[in-house]
Amino acid sequence: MVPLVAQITVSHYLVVGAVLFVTGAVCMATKRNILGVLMGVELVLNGANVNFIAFGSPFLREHHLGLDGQLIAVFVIVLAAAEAAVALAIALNFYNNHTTIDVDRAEDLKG
Amino acid sequence: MESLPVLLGLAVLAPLASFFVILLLGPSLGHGGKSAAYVAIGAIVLAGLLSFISLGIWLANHWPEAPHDDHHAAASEHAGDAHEGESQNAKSAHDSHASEGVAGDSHAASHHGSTPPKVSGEYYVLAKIGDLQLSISYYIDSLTIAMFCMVTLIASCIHVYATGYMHDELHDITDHEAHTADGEHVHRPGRFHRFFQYLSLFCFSMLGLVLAGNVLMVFVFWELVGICSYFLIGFYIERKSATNAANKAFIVNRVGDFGMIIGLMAIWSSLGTFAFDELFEAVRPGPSHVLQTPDGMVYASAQDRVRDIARELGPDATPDQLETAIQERATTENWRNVGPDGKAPGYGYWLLIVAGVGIFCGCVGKSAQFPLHVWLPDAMEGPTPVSALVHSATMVAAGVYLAARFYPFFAPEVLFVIAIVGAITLFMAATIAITATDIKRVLAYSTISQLGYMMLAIGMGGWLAGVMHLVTHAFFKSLLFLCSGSVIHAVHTNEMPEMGGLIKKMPWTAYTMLIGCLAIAGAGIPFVIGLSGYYSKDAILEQGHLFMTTNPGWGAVFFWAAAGGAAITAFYMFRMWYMTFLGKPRNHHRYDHAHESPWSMVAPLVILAVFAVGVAWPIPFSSLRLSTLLEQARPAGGLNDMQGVLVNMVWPNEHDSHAASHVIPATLIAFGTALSGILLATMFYVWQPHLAGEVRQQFSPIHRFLVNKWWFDELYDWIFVKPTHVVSGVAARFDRNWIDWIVDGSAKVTRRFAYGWEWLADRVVVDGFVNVFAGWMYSLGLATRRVQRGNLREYVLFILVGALVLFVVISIFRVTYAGGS
Amino acid sequence: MGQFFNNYLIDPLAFWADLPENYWLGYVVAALIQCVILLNVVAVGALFFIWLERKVSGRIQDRLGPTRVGGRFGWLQTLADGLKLLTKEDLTPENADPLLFRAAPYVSFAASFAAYLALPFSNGWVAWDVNVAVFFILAVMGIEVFGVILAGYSSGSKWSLFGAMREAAQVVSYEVPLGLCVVIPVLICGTMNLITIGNMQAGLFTNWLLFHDPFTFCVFFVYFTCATASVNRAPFDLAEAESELVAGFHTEYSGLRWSFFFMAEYGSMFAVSGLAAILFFGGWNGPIPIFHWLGWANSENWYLLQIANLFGALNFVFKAVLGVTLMMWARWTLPRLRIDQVMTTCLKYCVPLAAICFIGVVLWQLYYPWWFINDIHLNGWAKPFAHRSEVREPWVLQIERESPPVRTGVTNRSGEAASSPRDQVRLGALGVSSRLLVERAEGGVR
Amino acid sequence: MIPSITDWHSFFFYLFATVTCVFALAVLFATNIVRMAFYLIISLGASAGLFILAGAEFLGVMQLMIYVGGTLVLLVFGVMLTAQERFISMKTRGGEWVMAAIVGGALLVLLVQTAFSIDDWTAPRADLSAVSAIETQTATRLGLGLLGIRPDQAEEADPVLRQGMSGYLLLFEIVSVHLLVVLIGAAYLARSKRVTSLARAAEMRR
Repeated sequence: MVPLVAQITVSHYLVVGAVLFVTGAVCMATKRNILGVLMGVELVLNGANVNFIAFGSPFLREHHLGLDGQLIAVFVIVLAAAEAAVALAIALNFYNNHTTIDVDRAEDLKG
Repeated sequence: MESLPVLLGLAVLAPLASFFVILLLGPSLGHGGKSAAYVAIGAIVLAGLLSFISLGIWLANHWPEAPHDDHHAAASEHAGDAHEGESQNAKSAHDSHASEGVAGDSHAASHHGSTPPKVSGEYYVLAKIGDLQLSISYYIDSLTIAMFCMVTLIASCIHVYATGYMHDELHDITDHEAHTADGEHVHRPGRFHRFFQYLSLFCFSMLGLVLAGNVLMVFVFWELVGICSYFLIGFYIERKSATNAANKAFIVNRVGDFGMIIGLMAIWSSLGTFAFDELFEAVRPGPSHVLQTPDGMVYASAQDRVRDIARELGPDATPDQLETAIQERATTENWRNVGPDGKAPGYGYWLLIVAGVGIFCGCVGKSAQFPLHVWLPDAMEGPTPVSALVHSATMVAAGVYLAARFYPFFAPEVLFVIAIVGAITLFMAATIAITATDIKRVLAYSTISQLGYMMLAIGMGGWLAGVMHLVTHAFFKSLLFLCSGSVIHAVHTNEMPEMGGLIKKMPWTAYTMLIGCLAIAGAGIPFVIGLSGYYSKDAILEQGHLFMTTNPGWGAVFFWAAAGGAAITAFYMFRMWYMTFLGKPRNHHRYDHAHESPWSMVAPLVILAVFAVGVAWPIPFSSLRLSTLLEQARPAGGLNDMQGVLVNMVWPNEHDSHAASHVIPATLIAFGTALSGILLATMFYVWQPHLAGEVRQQFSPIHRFLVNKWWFDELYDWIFVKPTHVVSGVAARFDRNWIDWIVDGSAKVTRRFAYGWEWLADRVVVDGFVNVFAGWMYSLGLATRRVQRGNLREYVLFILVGALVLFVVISIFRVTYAGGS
Repeated sequence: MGQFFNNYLIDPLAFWADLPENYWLGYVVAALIQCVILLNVVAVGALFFIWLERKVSGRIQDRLGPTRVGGRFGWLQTLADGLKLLTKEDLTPENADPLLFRAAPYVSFAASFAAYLALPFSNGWVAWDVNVAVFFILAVMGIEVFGVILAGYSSGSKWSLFGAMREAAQVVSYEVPLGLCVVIPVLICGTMNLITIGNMQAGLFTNWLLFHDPFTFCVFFVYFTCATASVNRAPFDLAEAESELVAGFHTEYSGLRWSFFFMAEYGSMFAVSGLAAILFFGGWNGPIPIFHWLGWANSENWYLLQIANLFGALNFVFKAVLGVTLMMWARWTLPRLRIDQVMTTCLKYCVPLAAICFIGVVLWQLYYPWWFINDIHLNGWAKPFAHRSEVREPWVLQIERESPPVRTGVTNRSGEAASSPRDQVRLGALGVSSRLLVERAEGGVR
Repeated sequence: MIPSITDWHSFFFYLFATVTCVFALAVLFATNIVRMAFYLIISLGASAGLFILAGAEFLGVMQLMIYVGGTLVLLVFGVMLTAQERFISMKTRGGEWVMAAIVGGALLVLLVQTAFSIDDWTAPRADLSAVSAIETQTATRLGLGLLGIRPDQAEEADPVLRQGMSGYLLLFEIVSVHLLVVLIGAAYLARSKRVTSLARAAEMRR
């Protein structure tokens, strides 16, 4: 099997990132459960992180981003955690007020 | 020595800290704010400790040395051992700083031209504006240290005393002397903590003033002292008389300060500095320290001449050339000492006089000298501890202190003015005091009179005599005030005619007050020993005698004013004491209620009495005494004979006054005048009590003149107040009739215009535009609201599609325009 | 012989490198060997601890505990129990989510087991020498609770759900002070590499971080409390409180799956105790550095080195077992807390204490009292090695090489003054890792 | 089978990448919310492995710690707190699936095409042996970067840049404050509104 012999490159990571991103995005677009949407968000962020890490990795490129890539990923993770907390709080509130977690029912403000 | 600025700086800050603590915590300190007193006492006692530590450090470095035998030996022989204190200090200045002084150049200095040992420097530079440097600086010499010790000691006593005197303020108070609009007595909460808050601030201001190293800083603390006295005099703010007195004190002081500001402007505009060091060096440059007009003042006055020189040199001259030319001309034409036309005075001399008189104007206001003395008697409206503090040791002392501090800057003409003002003040105040019946007013006029003595001494060149009298007077005058406070506390009135016979009820107060009276009268055994006043007053009279020998005309006036004043002083002081403590009780109701004051008030009396007796005593077997300590601070060149330019007089060397030919007559005259004054008082008020009334009737015009305080208040009312009322009435009418009409009219026009403009600009243009725009936005919103369906997942899809479209668009752009691959 | 072991058994990479066509097999074999060893440590360890717990509880309750099975001391009792569990019926409740129900014990066990991946047993005896080992151990042990939640949820029983909720709340809460406590030794050492941390404490027992300063001494007890809580041991075993919650999250489990949870628990106990031993008690360094004095601990000779390491491992295991025993002791001594008390202990006591200690240690590091005894024997007579030097992380060396101004900040220990305010700032940050402990055996086994 | 000269980095990459992608897809297609969470944790854990492979050990462990240990526990909490049978799985209409699949597929194609479009990205690093040990030890350097010190830029040629060594201190502070605000905000948002409901009940009784 050739792939196992070939060295891994940035592109490989980018593909994984792309898959995660698209999966997350589709997840957000299709799940009616608000928590499912949230999981889609996590996937999307993770896909972005994979890219950052790949660009910052010294093993993959000579002119890599170095610590900057990892630092940005750190902030992404931290913000994702924060976002999850707030989103969960919103979800709970939504549930308290509407007794549902179906995002399709969250249309009180529609135009 | 390096620790002195720190120690004294802390001593200054301690009362300030106390002020802030009481300001912030105030009534919550103990019951009714009682602990505020402890805070304030702690602060001032701490300051006192620091001051005495500083004194110790100073003495360790600059022990006042015993004088050598020189040409004054004869005087010493004549005066004998009994007069040791006075004769020895005369010589101590010669080598008072043989030890290493911070001033540095003491070795090369001549006999009369050495600079006093001092520590000066800057704590912090506040700002630098051009050449002007505003800084918090210090100037410490033995005068500073002596003032610190004196102020903190007296203030500590007064603080302790005040805890007893003011204890009524711990509770709610009904003020029987103040009335509300409906005629009720004013009922108010106690202000115990407030009182101590002000006291602390006051002590801070006074100590800061003494420590200050430049005139501007002195001025700032000067004003702080003024505002504190305003607060304290007006402490019973509900009483009309108290507020009036406070206002009066404040406003009259402003008059003096106006002069002082003129002096400051003259100094800064010509010399560009406020620091004592630099000013003194400019006026009396070493090593001879002879007074001369400083360069800055010469150039400032000779502006026309300078301009002429510039014109002669032409426009191409460089500044250096101009400078050289000016200096050359100034030397050859002798600008400084003789005017260009050969007549005195030279350029800048008038400026020097203006600066000196200006500064002295401040002293006049603060020390209640002749034209501006009117505030001080009224200031007795404050609580008695305040009177004691404000009007003996601190505020009024500030003026004398400044005059003494600024002594090297004063031209002979200024000294002449000072002497005249002092002489008038001392005589006038003494005469008024004879007829006053309010016990505190007697003391107030006595204070004015004694301040006049100090000013007179300084004006006659008796620097040491004046300063020494400042210190001794502070002790016995605060003692007297506190005694009078004790009496007032006991009988609840200020009027002496309602007292009498109190010696049985309050012996401590009576005997301590007797000590105070003796001290102020200058009692003592001639040539042997005496109370503190004996030393200082005799020194003044000696200087007066010396001055009289050198300048027979004016000198005689000054000397006999002083001598007469001494007699009157003794008279009215004993009159007061007799009326208060001897004889039969004139008001039995008050007499029955009288009682000795609590220990917290008596103890300070005893302490102060001890000091009033012995503060000027020589310490046995050592060269240390008040006079030798102060002698160390004698300004450089302060012993030079000075010849007036505008007045044809000579200011003699103070040391010459210790010659036997001056000491013996002066001492005898002082003794005689004091004795005669006391005997006269005893005769009028003890042996032949009816005589007083008869004399009063016989000399009723003079009596009326004196009772009405020489009609000064009425005079000022006529000269200043009435015309002001007339002018302001006219101005008010003009205001109402003309200016108001213009203003109202233009307002009306503007209003009309605004209505019209509002309709045109606002309603039509602006509103129209906004409404149209809002309409557009509204329809746009209506058009686009369909998209907002509230479906989260659709939004996500939109985003994705948008991202895709962006990619596609950018790709097309790249391929088409950028030629990308 | 030693050469053989060195080259062909212990470092299999080299062995297989001689046989190019089998290169990949070398990894597999090496990985398998290490896995088996570790697995046995965990599994046998669990057996031993369960036996130990019985004996300890018996002694504390004035009983004998198991005595019969396997001869003396009943040392085969746990094995017998395990066999019994194996023969039990494997039940799955009707309401359960079958997939998650089966997966949950494995998630728990795998998380607990994964912690051993980075837990060194002696100088260099570690499966994966990662430079964030402390963090890694905390992270994967945090995943353990996920298995518990899955178990609770998937059982389809409200008892299980409640138990899992409680455990999750508790563990997540206690991770905060636990992390803070762990950060403190990391802060002192300037690294998260456990081997470095362990080596930095070589020397007399006074070099142990427990005695580094008063704050680390205090924080150890906070750590131990939080560790006990985070592995659900009494008095914090709310999640499986039989009397109140039936049996908590594993109510519906039986047989081998149930025993997996227990293996995970005992594995975690050993792991946190081992972590405590490394972070605070010098890890594999004994109280008296005999092997350093002998020169074996950093010998070039492979035999001597491994003998020293073996004794180091014994040291480590002894300390860890001591910690586990301490937990047992606490379990049978203290009453169980209510859930609110558990939370109060965490949020109102452990977190502030740990935070205060954290700040204290930071200040201690910045304003280090040079006269303190600790410094004396770092530098002075008690320094036991001939060739110890200040070993720093490579990036520090790089800075020293590249940028002279920073160097003054870094080598401030030798007394050079920092040259500029900015360097002072750096000194503050770098000092944390450089002036400290520092003493790491040169070369080590890396 | 497995070739003899296998690059083990590649092997583990493919292992982790497969796990990541497969379980991400599993998240997408699962209907049960708790199972979705379970799959998500595996996907994220595997991507943590990817991070570690790429030399970002700290990031990988942080991913485990925060995402897996923290965020997902939160998520599961949310699930449980709102868990009722009817919400566990909610069906999506087929049309939406098709729509999403089309857009997602297009995006995927675009992204993958982009990933392979840059030469620098597709070429492996030739001098792997030049990677120093320093570059792989990231934890402390990351910490210093957050403190505003960048040891990795010590060799920067431009002295101005080197002096600046612009770290992420400000960002770090901002994020810290952000987290604090988020914690407070989340607690506020999620608090139970007992008072309000009681008041409402009282109102209704009246």
